[in-house]
Amino acid sequence: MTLAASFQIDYLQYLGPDGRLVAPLPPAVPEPAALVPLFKQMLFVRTFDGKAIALQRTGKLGTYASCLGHEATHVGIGASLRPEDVFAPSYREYGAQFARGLRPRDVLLYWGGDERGNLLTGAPAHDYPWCVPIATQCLMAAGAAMAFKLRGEPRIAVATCGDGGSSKTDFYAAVNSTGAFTLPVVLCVINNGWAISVPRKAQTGAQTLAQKGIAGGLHCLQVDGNDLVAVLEAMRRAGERARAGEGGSVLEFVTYRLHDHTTADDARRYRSEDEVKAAWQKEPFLRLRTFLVAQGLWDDAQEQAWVEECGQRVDAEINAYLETPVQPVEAMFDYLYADMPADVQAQRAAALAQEGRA
Amino acid sequence: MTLAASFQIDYLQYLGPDGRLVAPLPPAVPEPAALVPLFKQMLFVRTFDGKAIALQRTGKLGTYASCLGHEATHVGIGASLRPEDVFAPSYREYGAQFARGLRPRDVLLYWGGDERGNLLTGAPAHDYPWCVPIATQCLMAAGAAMAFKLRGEPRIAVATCGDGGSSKTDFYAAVNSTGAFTLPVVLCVINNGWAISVPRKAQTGAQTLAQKGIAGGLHCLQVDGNDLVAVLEAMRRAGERARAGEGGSVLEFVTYRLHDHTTADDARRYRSEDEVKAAWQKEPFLRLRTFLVAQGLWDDAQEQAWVEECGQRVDAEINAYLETPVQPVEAMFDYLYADMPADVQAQRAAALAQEGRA
Amino acid sequence: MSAQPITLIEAITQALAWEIAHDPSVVVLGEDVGVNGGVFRATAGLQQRFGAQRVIDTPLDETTIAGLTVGMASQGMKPVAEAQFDGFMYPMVDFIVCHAARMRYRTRGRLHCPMVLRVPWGGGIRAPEHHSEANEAIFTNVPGLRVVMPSSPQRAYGLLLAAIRDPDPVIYMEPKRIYRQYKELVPDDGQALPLDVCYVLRDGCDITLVTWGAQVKETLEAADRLADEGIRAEVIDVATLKPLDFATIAESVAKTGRCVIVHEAAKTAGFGAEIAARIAGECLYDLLAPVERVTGYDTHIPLFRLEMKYLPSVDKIVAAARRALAHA
Amino acid sequence: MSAQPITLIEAITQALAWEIAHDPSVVVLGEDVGVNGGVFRATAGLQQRFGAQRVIDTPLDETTIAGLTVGMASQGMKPVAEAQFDGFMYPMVDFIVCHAARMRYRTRGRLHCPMVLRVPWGGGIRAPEHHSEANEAIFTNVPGLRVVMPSSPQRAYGLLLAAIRDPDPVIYMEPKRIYRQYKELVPDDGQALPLDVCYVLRDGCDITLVTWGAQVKETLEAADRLADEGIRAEVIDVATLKPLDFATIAESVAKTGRCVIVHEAAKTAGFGAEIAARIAGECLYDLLAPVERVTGYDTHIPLFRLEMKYLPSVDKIVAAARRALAHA
Ligand SMILES: Cc1ncc(C[n+]2csc(CCOP(=O)(O)OP(=O)(O)O)c2C)c(N)n1
Ligand SMILES: Cc1ncc(C[n+]2csc(CCOP(=O)(O)OP(=O)(O)O)c2C)c(N)n1
Ligand SMILES: [Mg+2]
Ligand SMILES: [Mg+2]
Repeated sequence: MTLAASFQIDYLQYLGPDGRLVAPLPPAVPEPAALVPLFKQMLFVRTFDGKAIALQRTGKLGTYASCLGHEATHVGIGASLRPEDVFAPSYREYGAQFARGLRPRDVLLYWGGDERGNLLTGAPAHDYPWCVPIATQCLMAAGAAMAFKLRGEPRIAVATCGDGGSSKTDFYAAVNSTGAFTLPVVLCVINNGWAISVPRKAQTGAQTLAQKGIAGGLHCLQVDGNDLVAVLEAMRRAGERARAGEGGSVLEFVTYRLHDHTTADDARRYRSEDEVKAAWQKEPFLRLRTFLVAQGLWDDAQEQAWVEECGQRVDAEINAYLETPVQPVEAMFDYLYADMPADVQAQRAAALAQEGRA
Repeated sequence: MTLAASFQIDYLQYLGPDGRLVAPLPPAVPEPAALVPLFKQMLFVRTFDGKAIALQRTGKLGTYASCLGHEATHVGIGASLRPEDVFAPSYREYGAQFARGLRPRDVLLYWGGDERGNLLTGAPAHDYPWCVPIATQCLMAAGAAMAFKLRGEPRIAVATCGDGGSSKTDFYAAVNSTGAFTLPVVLCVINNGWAISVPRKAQTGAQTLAQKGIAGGLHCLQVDGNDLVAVLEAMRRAGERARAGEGGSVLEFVTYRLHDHTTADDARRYRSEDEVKAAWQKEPFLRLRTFLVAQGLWDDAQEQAWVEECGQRVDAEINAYLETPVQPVEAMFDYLYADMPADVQAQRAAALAQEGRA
Repeated sequence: MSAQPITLIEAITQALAWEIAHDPSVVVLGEDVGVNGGVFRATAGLQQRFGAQRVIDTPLDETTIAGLTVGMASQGMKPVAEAQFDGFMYPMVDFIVCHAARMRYRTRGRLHCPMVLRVPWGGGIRAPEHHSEANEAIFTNVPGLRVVMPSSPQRAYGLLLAAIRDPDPVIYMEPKRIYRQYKELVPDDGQALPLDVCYVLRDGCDITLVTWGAQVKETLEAADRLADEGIRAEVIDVATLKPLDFATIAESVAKTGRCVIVHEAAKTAGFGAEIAARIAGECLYDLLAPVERVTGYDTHIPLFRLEMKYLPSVDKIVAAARRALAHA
Repeated sequence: MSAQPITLIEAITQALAWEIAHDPSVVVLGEDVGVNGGVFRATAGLQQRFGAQRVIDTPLDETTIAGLTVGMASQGMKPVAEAQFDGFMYPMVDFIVCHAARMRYRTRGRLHCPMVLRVPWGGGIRAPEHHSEANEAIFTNVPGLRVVMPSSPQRAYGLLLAAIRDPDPVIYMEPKRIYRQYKELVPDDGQALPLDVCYVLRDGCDITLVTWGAQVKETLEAADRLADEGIRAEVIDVATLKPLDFATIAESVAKTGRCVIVHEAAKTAGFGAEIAARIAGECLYDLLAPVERVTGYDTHIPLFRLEMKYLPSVDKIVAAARRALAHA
C-alpha cells in the first residue's frame, strides 16, 4: 500500500466571537481602518433586512429571504470582487450585491413579484440575476469563467450557494468543470447550518463542506463566515489564485441563519431556541463592532448617525419600490425572444385586447 | 489557521506487472490457489469478448463494447459479491456478471437489439440491467442500498462506472447520498484511461478519481485494477465496511481499455500506438498467469484444455443467440404497464393488424 | 370516516398516512418532508407519527431524490417522493424518462418501478419564480408513465391511494392554488379511485368544457356564468391525463358538438393539444364549431404582479365558449 | 461554392466551420467533439483546423455541458453544444428550461442566451438503447426556445447558420438516420435560412402530408406511391417546429381538406397533436376528413430488432392517406 495523494483542509479565523484577534491581521486587511466601510455596509444591510421583513409582514412584499447573520460573509465577498468580475448569487446575498452597486429597491421589486428587480440597476450589467433553482448559478459561473478564459480576459466568476446547495449535482458539476478546465472560479459555500428545515449534517457525510473541492482538485478552505477578516482573506487567496490562472476554489463560510428560511417559513418547527441563542453569541456584527471600538475606529455617536442614515436610505428605497407601477401586460411577451414570433405577437395582441387596450 | 480535516488516498497493489508479489497476499486471498478459478473466469471472458467482436464484424451483432483489458477488475468485483447483493453495471462488465451467473447469450441478445438480454437469466433477479445513461446506475445503487438499509437486510449495492462516468453528476449524487445516509454502497470507478476519445486528465483536475469520495465522507482507495489480488482486497475492505454499517466507498480501479470504445469506434483517431503498447505490458492476464505458473498452480496443458472448453462454451452461446427468434411485435406493448391502458391496447391491436395478425 | 370535512392538502396527508400505516413498503421522501411536514404541510405530522425510517428528509438535490426513488422502487419498495415545487422537477426528468418509465419495458417485466412523484403545481399563489409552473406536457409524451391531477379533496385522496398502489410510476400533480380552497368529507376508508377515468363534474348539452387541476375552479365558475345565460355547459375534469379517458370526452362532444379546453400551461404543445387532436381525429363529424383552447400564453408565467393576467380566467373561458357557441 | 455535393452531416460540418471562421465568439463543445470529430463525425477536422480553444471536449456530463453553455452564452459567446444522442438530453432539460429559455425574460433583456444545442435524433440506425429517441415534445411546450429540424443538406446548412446567429436558444435536432442518405450541392456561402418557415417539398391538391426530420424520406415516398394512384399529395417539411409556421400548413389544408401528420415520437402529446389542434381550431371548416396522425406507438422505441415496426413507414402513411381520402 502506497500513498496516492493527501489533502488537508485549513480553517481560517482571525477575529474571534469576543472581538479579539486570534491571529495577526492577514494581507487582505492591511490595517484595521480598512474594515470600517465594510462594517458600515454590514449595518446597512442589516437595517435593510429588518425593514424588508417588516414590509412583508404588512403584505406589501411577497415571500422574502432574510440575510440576518450572514452579513460578514456577504459583505466580505462583495467587497472582494472587481466590477469586471461576474457575481452569480443565490437569493439572499444582498450584502454582496449592494457592494456591487445594486439598489435596494431592486431586491424589493424582485420579491415583490416584478422581474425588473433582475435588471440589477447599479450593479455590473453582466452579473447574474437571483437564482431560484438551487446551485445552478455555480455551474453558470463556471461557464462565465470559461468565456473569460477563452477570451483571455482577466476576470473571475464568483458564485455563492448554501450548505444545502452544496448537495446539488450542479454544485458538483461546477467543481468538476472548474477543475477540469482550470477555470477562474470561486465557489462560496455559505454554510448557515440549515437548508430550510434540513440541518447541515443531513446533507452529507463529509466532515467539512470545503472538502468537496478535493473532488475536483480545487483549492479548499473552511472559513469562519462570521469573521469579516477571515472572509476577506479567504477571498483574497482564492481571487489571486484564480486571477493568476491557477484555478478555482471552494470556500466554506461557516455562519448561521438567524432568521426563518424565508418569511414563508417558521423555523421554530424544526430547531431549538437554544441553538439560535447560541448562534447569536457568534454573530458577525457585534464582534467586529467590539474590535473597531477597541481600535478607536468606531463609537456610539458614529453608530447612531449611521443607523439613522441607513434607515432613511432604506425608507427612500422602500418608497421608490412601492411607487413603481406594475409592468404593462405586454411585458410578458416583450422579453421572450429578440425577434418576436408571429404566434407570440398574436397572443400579445390578444392580451392587450383582454385589457381593452387593443 | 487551524486544521479542519485531513485525508489520504492509498494505492493498493499486490501483484506487479511482472507477476511478482510486491506485498504479501492480503486477507482477501488466503492462498494463491484461490486465484485459479478467477483466473479461469478471466480467460473465459476474454474468449467471449474476442468472439463477440468477431461476430459483430460479420454483421451478426449490433454495436458491442469490448471488455479487453478489464478482466481482473471485472472478475474481481463479480467474485466479491454475494447473490443477495445487488449489482448495477454500466455496459461492459461481463466478467462481473458472468460471475453472478449470467449467460453469455444474454450479452449478445442485448447488443443484438433484443430487450430479453436484460432478463439477465442466471444472474440474481434483482440485479440491474445494463445502463446506457452514464453513471445513473450509481445513484440507483444508492437507492437500492437505501431499501436494504430501511428493511434491515444485510445486503450491499455495488455499482461500476468509468473514468468518464465519474464526471457525471449522478455519480456525485451517489457519493453524496451514500455519505449522507451511511448507505452500504460500493462505487467502483473503473478508470481505463479513456471515455471514448476523451482522456482521463480532461475529465477532472483531481489527482485521483478515488478522492471524489472525500466529497461525501466516504472510504476511498485507488487500486491497481490489473491486479486481481488488489481488486479482491479492495472489494473485501469496502464490502466489510458496508456490511458492518460503516458506510460506503469509492474504489478507483486503474486499468486500460485495450480495445476501441465499442465496435463503432476507431481509437486510432485519438490515441497513440505507443500508449496502447505500453498498456499491454501491464494488462491483467499475463501477470496472473506468470504468478500462478510460478506457484505451480497452472500450466500450458491446463491452459490449452481450458481455452478449448471456453471456445466451445462461447460458441454454444453464440449459436443459442443466433437461434433466438425475434420477439413478436406485441412485445413492444406487453411490458410497458402492468395494467395495459385502453389506448395502448388499441395500438397493440393495430400493430398486430399491421402484421396481418389481427 | 373523517368526522370533519377536510381540504385537498389534508386529503393528501390523510392518504399518505393511510398507506404508510397499511403498507410497510411505502416510504415518503423529499426535501423538508420530515419534521417540517413539507413546505405546504402535505406531510405534516407524518414523521412524528411513523418515524424517520418512513418519512425521510433527503439532501437538497432533485436528481438524488429521483435516483434514490427509482432505486428503492426497483428493489421492492413503494416510495412516494416529493418535488418541492413544479419548477424543481426538471432535474428529475432524466431518471423519470430513462429509468422509471422504462424499467419494466427494458427488463421485460423483471424489474419495475412502483413509485409516485408528488409535485405541487401551478400558479396563482403569489409565489417566487419557479414556484408556479405547469409542466405536465413534459411527461405526457413519455410512454410508461401515468400522470394524475386531482382537483378535489375526495379525488386527491382516492387518486393518491391508487397512484401509490399502482405498480408503475405515477406523476401526481397537486394543484397548489386550491390546496385549501374548500373542504369536503373524505372518508378515511382506504378506497382508491381508478387511474384512467375522467370526471363529468357537471352535465350539460350545449358545450363541453374540459380542464384539470386548479382550473376546475374557474371552469365551473364559467359554467355558472353560462348557465345564467341559459347555456348548459358540461364540465369534465380530466383528472388522469395519462392514460387519457378520451371516451368520456368524446361522448360529451358527440352530445354538445362544441368544446373548450382550459389549462394553465402554455398553449403550444400543451396537453390541450392532444385532446383537441383526438377530437379532430375521432369526433370531427360531431363538431359544430372549432375546438377552442383557453390556456396560458406561450410565455413563462410572470412573477406574481402579473401572473393573474397570464392564467386562464372565468372571463376568458366564457368568451371562448361564446365564440364556440356563435358558430351555427 | 462547394464543388462537390455533400451529405446532411457534411453540411452541418460545413456550417460549423463557416461560422467558427467568421465569428470569433462561436465555440463548439461537447463529448468527443474534439480530436475525434464527434461520434457521427459532425465536427470532423474542426479542432484540427480551429484549435482546442474553439472546439472543446467536455467532461462526460450533460448537465455540465448545458450549464457551461448557458454561462458562456450569457457572457457574450455563441456556444454550439452537442448532446451526443437524443437519449442523453434529459439532464440538460433543467438548464434549458430554467435558464436558457428564461434568461432574457427573467432579466428583462439584460442578459440573453445565444446558444445552439445540437442533437442527433431519431431511430432506425440499429443503435443501442437511448440512441434512437424522438423527444422534441419535451421542448416544444417551453416558451423562449426555438426548435429546428433540418431534413436536407441545404436546409441543414442554412438552418444551422441561422440557429447560431439567432440571439435566442435553439434546439437543433439532426435526423441521424438521413445523415448520409443523399448528397446535395450546398454552396458554402454563409447564407442562413429563416427560422420560422415550413417547406412545401411537393405541391398537391388532394391531401396534405405534414412531417419533419427523417420521416420526410418516408413521407415523400408515400407521396410517390399515392401519385402512382393519381393522388396528388402536398408534402410539408415543418423544419421549424417552434415557432411553428402554421400559415403554410393552414393554406395547404384549405386547399386539400385532408391532412396526415407523420412523426417518429410517441403519438400521445407528440408535436403532431399541436398541429392537429391548430387545424381543429383554425381550419375546421376546410376539413373534409378527420386529421390522421401516423406516429410512433405510445411505447418506447424498441431495441433495433423491432425498431422498424415501431416507426412510421411508407405503408402506414399511405394507409392513413387512403383512410382520409375515403371520406366523402
Ligand atoms: C432545485 C431547487 N429545489 C428546491 C428548492 C426550494 N428551496 C429553496 S431554498 C431551499 C433551501 C436552501 O438551503 P441552502 O442551500 O442551505 O441555502 P440557504 O437558504 O440556507 O441560504 C430549498 C430547498 C429550490 N429553490 N430549488
Ligand atoms: C449520459 C450519457 N452521455 C453520453 C453517452 C455516450 N457514451 C457512451 S460510453 C461513453 C464514454 C464512457 O466513458 P467511461 O465512463 O470512461 O467508461 P468506459 O466506456 O471507458 O468504460 C459515452 C460518452 C452515454 N451513454 N450516456
Ligand atoms: Mg443553508
Ligand atoms: Mg473509461
